[in-house]
Amino acid sequence: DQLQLRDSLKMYNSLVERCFVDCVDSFTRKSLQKQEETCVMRCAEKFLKHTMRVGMRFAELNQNAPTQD
Amino acid sequence: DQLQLRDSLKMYNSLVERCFVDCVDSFTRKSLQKQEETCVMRCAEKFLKHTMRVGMRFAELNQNAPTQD
Amino acid sequence: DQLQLRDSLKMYNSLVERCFVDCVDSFTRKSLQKQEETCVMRCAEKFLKHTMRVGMRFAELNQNAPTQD
Amino acid sequence: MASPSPIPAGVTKEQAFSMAQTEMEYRVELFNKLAQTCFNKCVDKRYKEAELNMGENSCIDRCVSKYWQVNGMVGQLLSAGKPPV
Amino acid sequence: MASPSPIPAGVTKEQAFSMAQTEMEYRVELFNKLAQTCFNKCVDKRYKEAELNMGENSCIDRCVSKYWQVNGMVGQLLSAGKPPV
Amino acid sequence: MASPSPIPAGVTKEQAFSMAQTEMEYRVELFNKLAQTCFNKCVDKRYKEAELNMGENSCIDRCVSKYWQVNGMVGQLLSAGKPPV
Repeated sequence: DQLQLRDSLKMYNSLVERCFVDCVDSFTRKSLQKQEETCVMRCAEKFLKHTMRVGMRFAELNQNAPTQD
Repeated sequence: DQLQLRDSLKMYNSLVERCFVDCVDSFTRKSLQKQEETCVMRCAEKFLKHTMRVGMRFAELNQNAPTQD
Repeated sequence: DQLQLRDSLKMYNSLVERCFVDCVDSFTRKSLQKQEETCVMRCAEKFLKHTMRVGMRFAELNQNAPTQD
Repeated sequence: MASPSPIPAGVTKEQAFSMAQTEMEYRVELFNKLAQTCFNKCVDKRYKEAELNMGENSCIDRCVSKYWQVNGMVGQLLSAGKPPV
Repeated sequence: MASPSPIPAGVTKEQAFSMAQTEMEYRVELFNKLAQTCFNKCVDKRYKEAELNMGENSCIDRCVSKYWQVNGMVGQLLSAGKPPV
Repeated sequence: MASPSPIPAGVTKEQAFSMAQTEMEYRVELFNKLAQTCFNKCVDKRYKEAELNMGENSCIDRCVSKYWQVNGMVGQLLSAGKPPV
């Protein structure tokens, strides 16, 4: 479960990086602007929902693992 | 050799990711189409041959390591 | 500090990769050309200065950590 | 074909544990790459809303399915070419 | 909100050490991603000179500050949605 | 200049082992990055055939050689600027 913690921290860092890259492009101020914040929140929520969905599908495939396709 | 196993698994995952990204772009069905399969197989073979060639060159350079360039 | 060594090696590898990708694009010879060498040196120096600056800012933020923004 | 190597007979408990850990790291990395890749292929990056829409959801399901197939194909190619690791 | 999880009470010394190491790995990765990302956003890739110019320097400072804020926002979102890890 | 740091004298066996492992991880990562980068620079991504053609092969050889040189240059720059790690 130490491994699991490490993984979730890795996922966390990837999420932050992705949402920052996709949402923040102006560096004329040092604070996030309103629309950047909105973008980051949506990005993060979307990514979490995506990850949960992928997790479900992935678990299904792993159960029927020995033979697939 | 545990380390080696881990590396080859890492290489394996990178290979899968690369060939998927380069060859699969349509998501109207849940199964690979014929031309996607062909592309994946060629991609994988090409990447393996590439890796072997790089490995040979890399080994040569490592042997003459102390001074190079 | 073993961890630190490993990190600095990781950083080193990323630096080499970045400067190679950004500066080397011709493969008609097996040796670096003069302008490629210049580009690599500037890239490496710039990246190191960048990393030091980011490190300073990062340390400041970590000190005021509990509350930010 | 998903798992790259079954644990061979006659290994010590320590080795088995270490192998199981490696196997798990492999699965975690597979999952992470799959998740990142399918997000790139399927999700609109303008983030107009916080929900995944129907098109994105079905794209994700198919993407996972296809990624899994590619994973299996590459596994077969590797195990055909040379003895298991 | 920068650190994702405080060390809970009642853990063994070994566990605490292991957690501290994981925490540190997390910070190192955060730093590395931040550094790479801000380099991509702020630095001119033509490398006409070896120095960072004034525009690049102030872009870097703001980039670090904004990245830190995004890190905090995501931390809050995650800790709001579910119990700490 | 390829290896970033020789093992200094007067270290325990455990430390030496740990260093050797770190050194090896470094080489593995160097190799992986080199392989990925040269594939990107040299190989046609349309995958019209499963073989590397002559142009790709000679591009790969030169790419490896140049990557190695860049690795050496960066090593020299770092060891010139500050004492070895």
